[in-house]
Amino acid sequence: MSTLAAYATSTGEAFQFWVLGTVAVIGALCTVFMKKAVHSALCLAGTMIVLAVFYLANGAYFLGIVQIVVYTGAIMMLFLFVVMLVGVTAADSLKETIKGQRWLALLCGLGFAVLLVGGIGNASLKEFNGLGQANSAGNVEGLAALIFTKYVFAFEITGALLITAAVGAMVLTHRERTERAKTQRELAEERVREGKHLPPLPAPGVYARHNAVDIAGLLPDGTPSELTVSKTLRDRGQIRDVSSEALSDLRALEQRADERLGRSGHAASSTDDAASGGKKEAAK
Amino acid sequence: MSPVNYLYLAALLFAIGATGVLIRRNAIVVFMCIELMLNACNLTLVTFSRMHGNLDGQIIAFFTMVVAAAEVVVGLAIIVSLFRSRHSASVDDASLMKL
Amino acid sequence: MSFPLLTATAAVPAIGAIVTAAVPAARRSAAKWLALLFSLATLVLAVVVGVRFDPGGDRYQLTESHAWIADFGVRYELGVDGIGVALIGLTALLIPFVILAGWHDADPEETGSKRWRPTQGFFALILMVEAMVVLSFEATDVFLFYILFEAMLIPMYFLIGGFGDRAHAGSDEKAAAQRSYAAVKFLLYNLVGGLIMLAAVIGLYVVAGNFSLQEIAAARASGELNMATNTERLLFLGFFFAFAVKAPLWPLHTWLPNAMGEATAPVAVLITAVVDKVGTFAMLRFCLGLFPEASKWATPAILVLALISIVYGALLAVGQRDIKRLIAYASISHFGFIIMGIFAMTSQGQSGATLYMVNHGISTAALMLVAGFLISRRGSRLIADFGGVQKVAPVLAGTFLVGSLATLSLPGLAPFVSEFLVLVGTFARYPVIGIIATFGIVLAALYTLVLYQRTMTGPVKLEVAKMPDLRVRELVVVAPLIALLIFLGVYPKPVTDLVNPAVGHTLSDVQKKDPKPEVEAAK
Amino acid sequence: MENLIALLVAAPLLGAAVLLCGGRRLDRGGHWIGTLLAVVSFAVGVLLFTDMLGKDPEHRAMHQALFSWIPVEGFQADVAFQLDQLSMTFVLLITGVGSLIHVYSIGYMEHDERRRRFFGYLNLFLAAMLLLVIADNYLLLYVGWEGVGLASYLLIGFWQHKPSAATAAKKAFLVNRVGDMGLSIAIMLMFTTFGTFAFGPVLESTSETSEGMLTAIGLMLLLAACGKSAQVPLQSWLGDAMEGPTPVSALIHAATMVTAGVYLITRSGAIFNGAPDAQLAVVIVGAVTLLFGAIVGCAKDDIKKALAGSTMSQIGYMILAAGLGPIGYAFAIMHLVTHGFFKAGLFLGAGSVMHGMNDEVDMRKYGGLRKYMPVTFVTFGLGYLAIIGFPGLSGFWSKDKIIEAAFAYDDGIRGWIFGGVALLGAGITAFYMTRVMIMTFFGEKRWQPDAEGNEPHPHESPRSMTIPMIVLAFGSVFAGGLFSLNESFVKWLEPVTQFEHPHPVISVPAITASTVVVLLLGAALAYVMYGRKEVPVTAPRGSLLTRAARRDLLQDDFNHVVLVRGGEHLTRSLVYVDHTMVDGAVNGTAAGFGGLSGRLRKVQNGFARSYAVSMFGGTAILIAATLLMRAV
Repeated sequence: MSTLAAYATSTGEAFQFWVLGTVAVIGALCTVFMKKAVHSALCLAGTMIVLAVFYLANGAYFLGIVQIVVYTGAIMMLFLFVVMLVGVTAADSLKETIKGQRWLALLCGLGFAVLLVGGIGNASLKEFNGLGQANSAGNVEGLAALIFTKYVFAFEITGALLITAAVGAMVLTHRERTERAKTQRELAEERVREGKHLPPLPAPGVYARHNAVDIAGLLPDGTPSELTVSKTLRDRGQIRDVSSEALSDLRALEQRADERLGRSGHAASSTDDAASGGKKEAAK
Repeated sequence: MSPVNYLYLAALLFAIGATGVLIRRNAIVVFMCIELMLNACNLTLVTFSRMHGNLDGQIIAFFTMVVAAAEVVVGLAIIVSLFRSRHSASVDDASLMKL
Repeated sequence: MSFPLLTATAAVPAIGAIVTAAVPAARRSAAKWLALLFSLATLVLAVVVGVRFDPGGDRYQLTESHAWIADFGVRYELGVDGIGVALIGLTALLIPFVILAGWHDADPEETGSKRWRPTQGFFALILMVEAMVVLSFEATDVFLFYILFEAMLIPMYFLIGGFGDRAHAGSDEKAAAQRSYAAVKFLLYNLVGGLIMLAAVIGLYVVAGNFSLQEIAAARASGELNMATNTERLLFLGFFFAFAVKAPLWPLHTWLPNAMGEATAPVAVLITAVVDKVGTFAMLRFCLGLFPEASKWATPAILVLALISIVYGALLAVGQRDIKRLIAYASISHFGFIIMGIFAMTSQGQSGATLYMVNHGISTAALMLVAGFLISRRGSRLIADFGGVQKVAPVLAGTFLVGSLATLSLPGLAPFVSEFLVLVGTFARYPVIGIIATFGIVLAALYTLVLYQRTMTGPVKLEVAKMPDLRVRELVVVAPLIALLIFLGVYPKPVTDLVNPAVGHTLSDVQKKDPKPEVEAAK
Repeated sequence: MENLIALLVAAPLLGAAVLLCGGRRLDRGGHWIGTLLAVVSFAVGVLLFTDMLGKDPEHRAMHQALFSWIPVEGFQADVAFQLDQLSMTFVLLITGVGSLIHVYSIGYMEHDERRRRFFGYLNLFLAAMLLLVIADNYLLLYVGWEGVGLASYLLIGFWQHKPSAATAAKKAFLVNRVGDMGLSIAIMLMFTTFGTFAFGPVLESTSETSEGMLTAIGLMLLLAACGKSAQVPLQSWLGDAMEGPTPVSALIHAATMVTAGVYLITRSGAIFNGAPDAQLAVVIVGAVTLLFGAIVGCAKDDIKKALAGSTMSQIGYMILAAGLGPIGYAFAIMHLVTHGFFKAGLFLGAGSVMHGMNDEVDMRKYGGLRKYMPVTFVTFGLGYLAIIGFPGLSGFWSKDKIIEAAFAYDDGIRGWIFGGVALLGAGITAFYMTRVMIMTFFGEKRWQPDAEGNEPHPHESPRSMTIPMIVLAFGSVFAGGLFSLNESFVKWLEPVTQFEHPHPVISVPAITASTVVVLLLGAALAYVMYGRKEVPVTAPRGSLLTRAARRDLLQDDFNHVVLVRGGEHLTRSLVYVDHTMVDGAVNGTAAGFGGLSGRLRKVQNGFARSYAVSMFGGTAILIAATLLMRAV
């Protein structure tokens, strides 16, 4: 392993760099440009893993592992959880709302990249000495030695920081119920006062085939009713509208039934009352 | 190949992350981009530590990770509570800085 | 380490300001008495300074010097020459009268002001101004002076904007708007001037390496420090601009009429009789002291501007409809005389100019304060609203007349001496300018007498008929001022003896000699 | 003895201070204080006079230095007095006539509730006038010069409730200010030339400087004299000054103050002697004014204005004489003194007439008063004879000498011109004075009820008024003769003003004879015009000249159009300029900045991301900058 940390980089490493480097860049770009937050998260995870490999290649074995375990394993998963909680919002569209923002941003990014690269370029970093004897006693031991001697205070402080962060997260997310929960009576009175929905909200789903929560129930005229879907889904705009396909399925069903029974004359009429019957059910 | 390339890569990633921060409106994605930038920094640190042949760089990178973790926890908590209050995770919706 | 007399002179009013401001709201009237007390104490100290000062002695006396900002060589350095003593005396003398005259100007029950602790604030601010002005007359460190020069604006801003004249045309809102306009205008003009000066101050530091007036002047005299011509000129202009705004010199004068018109009479006196003097004083001490060559270079232009101020100010005074604005323009004309005297670079001119600062302070105070009493009685500042006051309030009219006569510099009253000295001093070197400036005395007669005629004489106007004559408090304010005007007009020797040596020093700074009379020259 | 000089000024000054600051409690006795102090001053004057007579003519000048007034490097102005024969003459005239007029005023101002202040002003005037004549340097003289201007301002405008009076007062002060400007410029010139302005050094070293400089100084002094002595072109204020109470007109605008110009020129004789051109200017001014005043005097129906015109013209005589140099100075002063007597007398007489006629001033509404106020008639008549130069009376002696001197200006055409003018003036004087006399005291009554409609009941004035008139009448009869006894007056003044005998272009007796003839002609003409036929109560339209003369020969109209209107337009436009241009420029810049900031505000759209962009861009620029610095 220590060869990897030698001051000359092997062709293998070079090869690895070029391949994985491209992957990393692509991952980063996808992170930025993927439409859905989930995809961005996944791409980012990929990039991070690549970086982990690079850490290893640079002789930072401990960090490499930590990177995989903590970052990719924990933090990214945390991201995913939040994505799940918050969901895919309207904000996900890449359509720019602020005039000229995107172009400015791209310009700045590009310029920044050029500058950094240029800066590194004309910094004289030609000769370098590997981690050979630094890692001689093993990378982890080396780090430990440093952390618990030279950087011990910083280390302690980071501990404090983590605790604070944890507490902070709790404080922020935990919601105290400030007012007493409303009794059923009060709710009912409120509803009457508002005069919107005296009866309970209608259930979602059309027929037995579609009773998924995200499918709006159909009104007698076949249009979907938002009311039948839970508020969260509505906010996320995740309502699936199946009214048309449901009706077409029904018609197809009727047709096949007629064919089998060989009656053709009053097929239309029967479809009608079938449809009407369907509507009746929907009305219930 | 010289390890300097790692630095170039890091720079590139950093720039991409920054651009993302500026472009995306979804707070979570913005956050991810910030993580990306942090990681880019870590990569440079690690590379430098290799170049100078001591471990301080790695230590710093390590601390960065810790801090990043803490920051993510708090940040995400903020996002969640934000979403609770205004049913959106768009950074533009919080445009209260206007006079 | 002897007793720091100069610091004390400035510290007493400063402490007074704090104490006055701290007076509890319940015992508001105590604030007035406290303020008066402290201002009188300052007067006593000023007199002590005048006594301890030896005109024949060194140039700067009673000096104090302590390190302040060591890194930049900024020192807390005080010292007075004769000119400084005279002006400190003037300031310390006028403030008690200002306070007395403004006795009721900040009473909420009279002004109906909803401001927080108006009375305490008013008098505290006045004392604060006094402290700063006095200290700026004492400062011999350019940086210290600059700080004071700028800090002065803060209390003045609040005095102008916060305690306006109740006698105004139009609605309260309109008046408030005009007042804040005037205050902001005052602030902006002086700030711009101050900032340009700041640039020059920094430049001076870069060139000279320290801020001490004496050291720099000495270095220049001994030739250790010689500035490039253009550098010196630029620095000079930087300083002069600030002082010209403060003084004010045409065409930087337009803030003065607004400020004096909108402020209460005592504050107007504070502006023109006390604060503006810092500008002319600084021209004499800093412009000439630090940049003699540049001063000589700029003299012709400045004299022309001063001349314009004299004539222009007088003509505009004739055209005014508002008593206080009229007095303001008259002051502009007088400041023209002062600046002309300073830059005539003759001992008569400069002694005259210094004397003029003192006399103008007293005469304007007298006229403006009486005008203030008049205005507060009628509730209007428009000349057209008065008429025949002389018949109902003879004493008021009489004092007003004396003030007017002083303003037109009638012989026997103080301003004549100074004005004539300035004219002679200017004439001796620049005859044409001197002669044109002499027209100013005719115009002065015109605007003052027209003012007196329109307000005091003629048939008694209905609104004026019930006007009461001067009250005791008001007499106590006016009588001493008039007495002083007459005394200094008949026997100005005390002041001239104080001033002459200092003027001699200034002239030696610029290496100018008085022109010899023809006959002696012939001999 | 010399230390008494200050007392001359101090006494009336004290009176003024006491009376003006004394307040109401002095209202009852105030006028006595004022009169007393005037008399004290007169007594001191007499004392000094006797003392002076005791010394030999060359060493009569007394000197008293009080204190150093304005001590400045290279500039010495002292408060010091010099009392020589010239000053002495004035002191006696001023205090003497002054005292008389104080007495007169006690009666005249009896019914005025502000009498105390009136006497205060009178005392102030005496003090200033005395200061003027006993000052030993020009600057101190200037103080007195403006002091009398102030006093005259206060007294002309004494009845301030009358707008006309207030305006007249202001006008008088302003016109005088123009003259004062001349004086102050003259003083500056002296300072730059001689390094001092004390009489002694200046007048002794005139020989050392160029004639051009002397001419300049002389002309400036002449300007001053014109202002104070109401000479063309600055004469316009004197007519309006008659708005003041009559005693004021008598004392200030006839006997003393208006003659200050003559004093100034005589005092500065040495300067004028060295500057013939200046002298010529003086003579011309005098000649022009003496005709001007005389013509104006002929046209006025207001008795006081008519007298004012004659004053103007008589002072014209004096100025003319003073311009003639050593041959004229003495006569100028002599005429000044005699004129002081009879003109004061005439004015007091006029005042007495008005007193009896409900303050009516229009002579066309008098007539036949001689029966009703005999004392006034007699004294006025004597004054009349004196002023027209009736042989034997004061005016004759002084005026005749001036005419001689005028003929002696040079033995060429100028002598003829100036002499002729002086002679003609004498004739016109006779004409208008006779006119006044006839219209007032002879003919039949043309009395009219005044504004309140109460008929006038002419009556002789109280004793306090008549006695001064009688005294002055004596003066106007005998003073001239007294002075001319073996040229005592000329000899008296000679040490100060020098004296040369004039050598007129024609023989002296011829001049005297022609003078008498001319004045008889003038008187006769007046008798024909006003004594023989009815005097209309409302003035006839009259000839063009008459109408012009009624309006002071259009001088006021000229002033009004050119100076007043022009000045108003100038100030208005300047006010506009100040508001729009000077102020506008500043406010304009302010507005500009306001607009700019308005634009910049749009950048702050409140979106965190766009702020982030600017931050990021800024960082990029910083990096670029650093890299560039490294590269360079």
